[in-house]
Amino acid sequence: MSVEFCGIELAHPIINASGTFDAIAARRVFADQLDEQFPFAAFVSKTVTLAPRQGNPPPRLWELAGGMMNSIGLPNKGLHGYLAHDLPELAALPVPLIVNVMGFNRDEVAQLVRAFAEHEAVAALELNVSCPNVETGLVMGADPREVVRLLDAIRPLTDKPLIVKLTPNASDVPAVARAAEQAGASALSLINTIRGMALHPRTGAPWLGGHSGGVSGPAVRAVALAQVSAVCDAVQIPVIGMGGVATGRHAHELMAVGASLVAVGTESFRNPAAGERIAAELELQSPNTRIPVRGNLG
Amino acid sequence: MSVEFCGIELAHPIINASGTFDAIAARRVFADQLDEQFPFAAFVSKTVTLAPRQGNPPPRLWELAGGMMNSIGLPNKGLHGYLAHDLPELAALPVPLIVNVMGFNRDEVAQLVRAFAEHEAVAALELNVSCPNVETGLVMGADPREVVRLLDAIRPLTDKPLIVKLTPNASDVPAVARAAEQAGASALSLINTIRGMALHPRTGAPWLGGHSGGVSGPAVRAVALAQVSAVCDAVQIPVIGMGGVATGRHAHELMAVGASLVAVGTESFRNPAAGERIAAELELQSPNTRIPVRGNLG
Amino acid sequence: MSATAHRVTAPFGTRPVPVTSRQHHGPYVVLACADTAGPRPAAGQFYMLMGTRWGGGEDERPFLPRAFSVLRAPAGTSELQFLVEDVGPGTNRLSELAPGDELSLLGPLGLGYGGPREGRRALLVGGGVGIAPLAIWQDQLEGEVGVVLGFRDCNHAAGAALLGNARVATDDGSIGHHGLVTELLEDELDIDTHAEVYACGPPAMLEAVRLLCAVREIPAQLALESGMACGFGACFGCVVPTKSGYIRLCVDGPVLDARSVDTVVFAGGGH
Amino acid sequence: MSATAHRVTAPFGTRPVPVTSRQHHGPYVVLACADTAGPRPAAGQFYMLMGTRWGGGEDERPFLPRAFSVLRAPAGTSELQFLVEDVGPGTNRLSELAPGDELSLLGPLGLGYGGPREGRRALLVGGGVGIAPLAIWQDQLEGEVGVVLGFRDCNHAAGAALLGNARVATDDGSIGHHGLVTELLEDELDIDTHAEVYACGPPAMLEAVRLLCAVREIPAQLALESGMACGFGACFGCVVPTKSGYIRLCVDGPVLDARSVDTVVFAGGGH
Ligand SMILES: Cc1cc2nc3c(=O)[nH]c(=O)nc-3n(C[C@H](O)[C@H](O)[C@H](O)COP(=O)(O)OP(=O)(O)OC[C@H]3O[C@@H](n4cnc5c(N)ncnc54)[C@H](O)[C@@H]3O)c2cc1C
Ligand SMILES: Cc1cc2nc3c(=O)[nH]c(=O)nc-3n(C[C@H](O)[C@H](O)[C@H](O)COP(=O)(O)OP(=O)(O)OC[C@H]3O[C@@H](n4cnc5c(N)ncnc54)[C@H](O)[C@@H]3O)c2cc1C
Ligand SMILES: Cc1cc2nc3c(=O)[nH]c(=O)nc-3n(C[C@H](O)[C@H](O)[C@H](O)COP(=O)(O)O)c2cc1C
Ligand SMILES: Cc1cc2nc3c(=O)[nH]c(=O)nc-3n(C[C@H](O)[C@H](O)[C@H](O)COP(=O)(O)O)c2cc1C
Ligand code: FES
Ligand code: FES
Repeated sequence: MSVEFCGIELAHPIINASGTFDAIAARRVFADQLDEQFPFAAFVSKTVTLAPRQGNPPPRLWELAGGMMNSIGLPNKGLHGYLAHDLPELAALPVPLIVNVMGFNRDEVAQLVRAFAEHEAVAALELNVSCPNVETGLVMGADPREVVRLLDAIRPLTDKPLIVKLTPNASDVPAVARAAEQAGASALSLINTIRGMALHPRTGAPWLGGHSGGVSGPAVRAVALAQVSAVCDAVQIPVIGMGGVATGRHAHELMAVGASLVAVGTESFRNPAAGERIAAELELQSPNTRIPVRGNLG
Repeated sequence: MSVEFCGIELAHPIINASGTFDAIAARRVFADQLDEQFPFAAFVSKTVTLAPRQGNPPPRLWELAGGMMNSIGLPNKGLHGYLAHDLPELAALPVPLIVNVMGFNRDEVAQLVRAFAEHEAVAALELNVSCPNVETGLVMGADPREVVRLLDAIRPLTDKPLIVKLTPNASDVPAVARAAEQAGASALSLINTIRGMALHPRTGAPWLGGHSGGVSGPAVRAVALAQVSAVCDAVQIPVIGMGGVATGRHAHELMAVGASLVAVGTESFRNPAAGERIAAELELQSPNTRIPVRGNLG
Repeated sequence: MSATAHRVTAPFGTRPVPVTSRQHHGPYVVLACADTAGPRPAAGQFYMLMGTRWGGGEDERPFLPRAFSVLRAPAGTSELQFLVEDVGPGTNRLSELAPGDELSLLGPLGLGYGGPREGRRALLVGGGVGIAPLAIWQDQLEGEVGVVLGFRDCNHAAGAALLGNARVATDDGSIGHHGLVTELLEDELDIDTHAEVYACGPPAMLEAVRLLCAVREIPAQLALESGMACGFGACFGCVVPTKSGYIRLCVDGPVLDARSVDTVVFAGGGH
Repeated sequence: MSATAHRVTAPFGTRPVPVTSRQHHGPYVVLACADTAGPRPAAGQFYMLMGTRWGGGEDERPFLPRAFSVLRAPAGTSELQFLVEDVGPGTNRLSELAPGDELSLLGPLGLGYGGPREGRRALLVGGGVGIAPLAIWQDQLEGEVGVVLGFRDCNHAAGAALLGNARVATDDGSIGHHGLVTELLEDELDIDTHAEVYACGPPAMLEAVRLLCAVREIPAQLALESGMACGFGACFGCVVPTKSGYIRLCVDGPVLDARSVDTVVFAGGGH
């Protein structure tokens, strides 16, 4: 099942979703077994921002019907901390590294992209555009024009594949996808979490420290499939599908509607080795099921 | 717990969500017990369109983690069939009647509103704007300008309360809500179902006869709470909250973020008397939990 | 449906009932419960069932209740019996229930069978788990009744013991007639044409019964299946195509007059 | 944590293990299973547990696995014991497991207790279900160990039997000392100051222990709780505030040196 994605060789089509697997922490917990049985064909880092962030105050988690909600708030060591501490460790993983970055304005994104452009260990960059542009107030990924402006600024900065990660909280996700394609995105990934909220069972105040959060897991799978399908119909560039994938059949379904790779997020929390199982199950999927017809493996 | 909503007296704040309870069919199944134990404080009809519709081909249902997806396709007898056959029966219900209407362009909506304006049995109208305007291609409820144009055309046609039912599949639901309020909506209701898709487990083809469908039930509850909260913060007019409500606590939470009434949909499928139970549970909710502070009971 | 089709109305709302027994018949489970609050159902009616341990199975399902024909409702008792074949997360959970467990139940629902017209001989035709509504119907019918049942194999044919005097066909010939149940039906109709056919089973079987009866101009009442969310007409999800358009199977069926449909094989119907 | 804090690494991936026994101690359930594939854990480490019948409870939960300190891991066996208090849908499902049922398990996880420094006397302080990690610690510690445990009432105090030589306090005085467990702790410290305190229990109790030890300058290792999704550092959901910022309790705890935190009472922590 080895696949090529934007020129990167991968052993199979299953990767992790950004922010749902910390390979460095996992090495402390599982020691050598992590590298020996690494469950993903590529490793996507948690979102890196320019400045370090401590993230949102707890509680950060809420469990719901068939899934969960988080308001982690993108804690990370910032660009320099990442380059100094994390990159060397992640470069030693047995799989290619995709770095997910986010900026609060175009200039921040440009700085991040420029910094990673020169690092050989970085196979591709994923742009998290699910945040408001602090200058315009618009969520970059919800507005086709914002995405075009962003890519116009950063596409020239690197030859590395640029994956734009779309937000599902938009009226017309395929329109954003088309705009990203036209502005030079190498690939797209979706869905990010869906905006939600929960109240403290006793006090009635917002439960999450971050007030609202993002829903993920099986509860969002049907929504993810609809959006991935619509986006794959709208663009020619490869698409990484994700949202609620827990089995090989789920992965296969995303590929059946056109995804080239599938990312596993929340299911890894139920089992860190889920990616490995899903890849194996995917390989066993009956050929009866419609298989991808798009020649979109970049 | 009796409440007033847009000038209508209601015994409690729990009503049904449009399209999830057919009082006429239920009378055939449960005979007199339905009227004797009617579970809702008002009855909202399934969406009525100008022309009769047979709805989407089966399958129309898909079950998912903590909920379901439907592509019913708004089957109904059309305006004249409804007026002739359904309205007299529904007028005899022990609770006020709210009629939900949808048009494929402004003129259709206007005809529907005009037709119901003169019927005393109709306490209020709910406008389902989750459909594309066939003239502009835009989903009326996803675009603030479309909503304003629609309300400009129909607000003058009736003195009855006009409830605008918002779609959750929009980048900025509070913006649509504000536009509706400014254009004269009497109240808002949300959320309608979230767009989703499922594939046939064996063939891989779209499962639903209507290709894509709408997700409802507990799986959408956190999303509903976030949107209801954001909309209540954005407007002064009353809001009917719905989405995944299965217990009195869930209803209470929607009211805690500002909803005046709460509608129960999918949970009625698990138990037709759910509305009654939820209303009773709501009444027992601990006063510790923050209670609605907005003077928005219309 | 014919004018004789029967609907017993249901108490409003689901009610908890205790499971009183579970018996295995080959791959099928007969689940009995004590429904003291409900009426005796008509043959062909169904109930929506839900266990207290619902959810968390394949794909985090089941979430909605599941439809089951009543298998038997012995007169003078409060017992209801259901026949369950484990085909997915809902039937799986139900198959695990044991005496003492609680079951949530809504019903009786839908329109049941109507009595044989013009003194016709009742001929019951069942396939697989579709034998369920025929058992209660046999209990209620007076006079001699023909029963022909089809199963995949000898193991599944254990279900035939739930009806009296059944002639059995199996796909693999491991017991009874080697072939289709409709071949046994033709046999019976060759003996006595003055019959009314009552059928329940997989779509392909029902379609064969429908065609056969249409050709021979024999009245037939078919109990269909479709995916259901509510069972009481609320969701409009269970429609099947008929000559007069889509009808909701839960309130206008599940028993349909064979002449009301063009086919019973359609997307989303049956197993 | 102190340099002595102990982490045994875990096999990668969850593994199914058979439940071998379930015993009730007042409101608590001791669940034992046979973990033949895993290592012996360090005291204070925890496992993420999930039953095979997960989901479908209150609010259609549980969905995620749940964290449990290991109560006991007898040397030379493959047995792991957990102490479960039924406080919600996850613990409810786990409390129902019986011998023969399957449990899915990940671990051992986190950093356990470090041994007493400078020849100090180990003083174990537990509250409610928080006694769990103290039992395995008592098993492993050499020499005389002080044990003071607090419970709501006599019924809950049944859990005290899981540790040896425990002095018990109850909120309602129905058994043992009528008052707070920290009063017993003060007693013990009055007798012997050269102690190292090992505590686990509700936030308010831990905070009282922390303050008391801070004032008396007694080293204390506190086992905290926080909501966890993964247990292995993947989700960043389980953070607790420390003097050096937020740390992930699942990988940098659950045992923390009392001096590393300003308080253990924070939103989203513990029961
Ligand atoms: C009126 C009536 C009477 C019935 N009587 C009986 C009876 O007496 N005994 C009996 O055993 N059965 C009976 N059935 C059928 C029974 O209701 C179904 O077998 C049951 O609903 C299956 O549920 P499940 O969760 O076990 O399987 P499911 O997984 O729900 O599978 C059933 C079928 O549904 C489809 N499916 C798969 N996944 C999904 C999904 N996510 N959402 C929706 N559909 C999906 C597939 O086609 C699958 O084959 C009856 C049905 C009706 C309508
Ligand atoms: C390291 C560690 C060790 C532990 N050791 C033990 C042990 O040995 N024995 C033991 O019994 N317990 C132990 N716990 C606690 C145990 O993990 C929890 O009691 C359990 O997770 C509760 O799950 P539940 O589904 O039963 O209850 P939940 O309903 O999850 O309730 C637990 C608390 O979570 C909050 N909550 C309510 N609803 C939600 C929701 N939807 N999403 C998120 N939070 C919600 C509330 O504050 C509630 O009080 C330990 C916890 C940790 C972190
Ligand atoms: C706890 C958690 C943290 C996440 N952090 C990030 C992140 O840092 N950057 C990002 O782009 N997406 C993040 N995501 C979103 C996931 O990458 C993924 O898009 C989403 O969870 C849907 O996939 P799933 O349903 O398989 O989890 C996070 C998701 C979760 C659950
Ligand atoms: C089967 C089904 C049919 C529906 N039909 C309609 C409809 O005709 N008109 C409408 O405005 N909303 C319709 N809805 C949406 C519901 O009114 C409600 O907005 C949504 O289901 C969320 O609430 P719930 O999670 O409680 O079901 C339908 C929902 C379902 C599940
Ligand atoms: S099952 Fe809901 S209308 Fe028939
Ligand atoms: S529980 Fe996920 S990082 Fe700690």
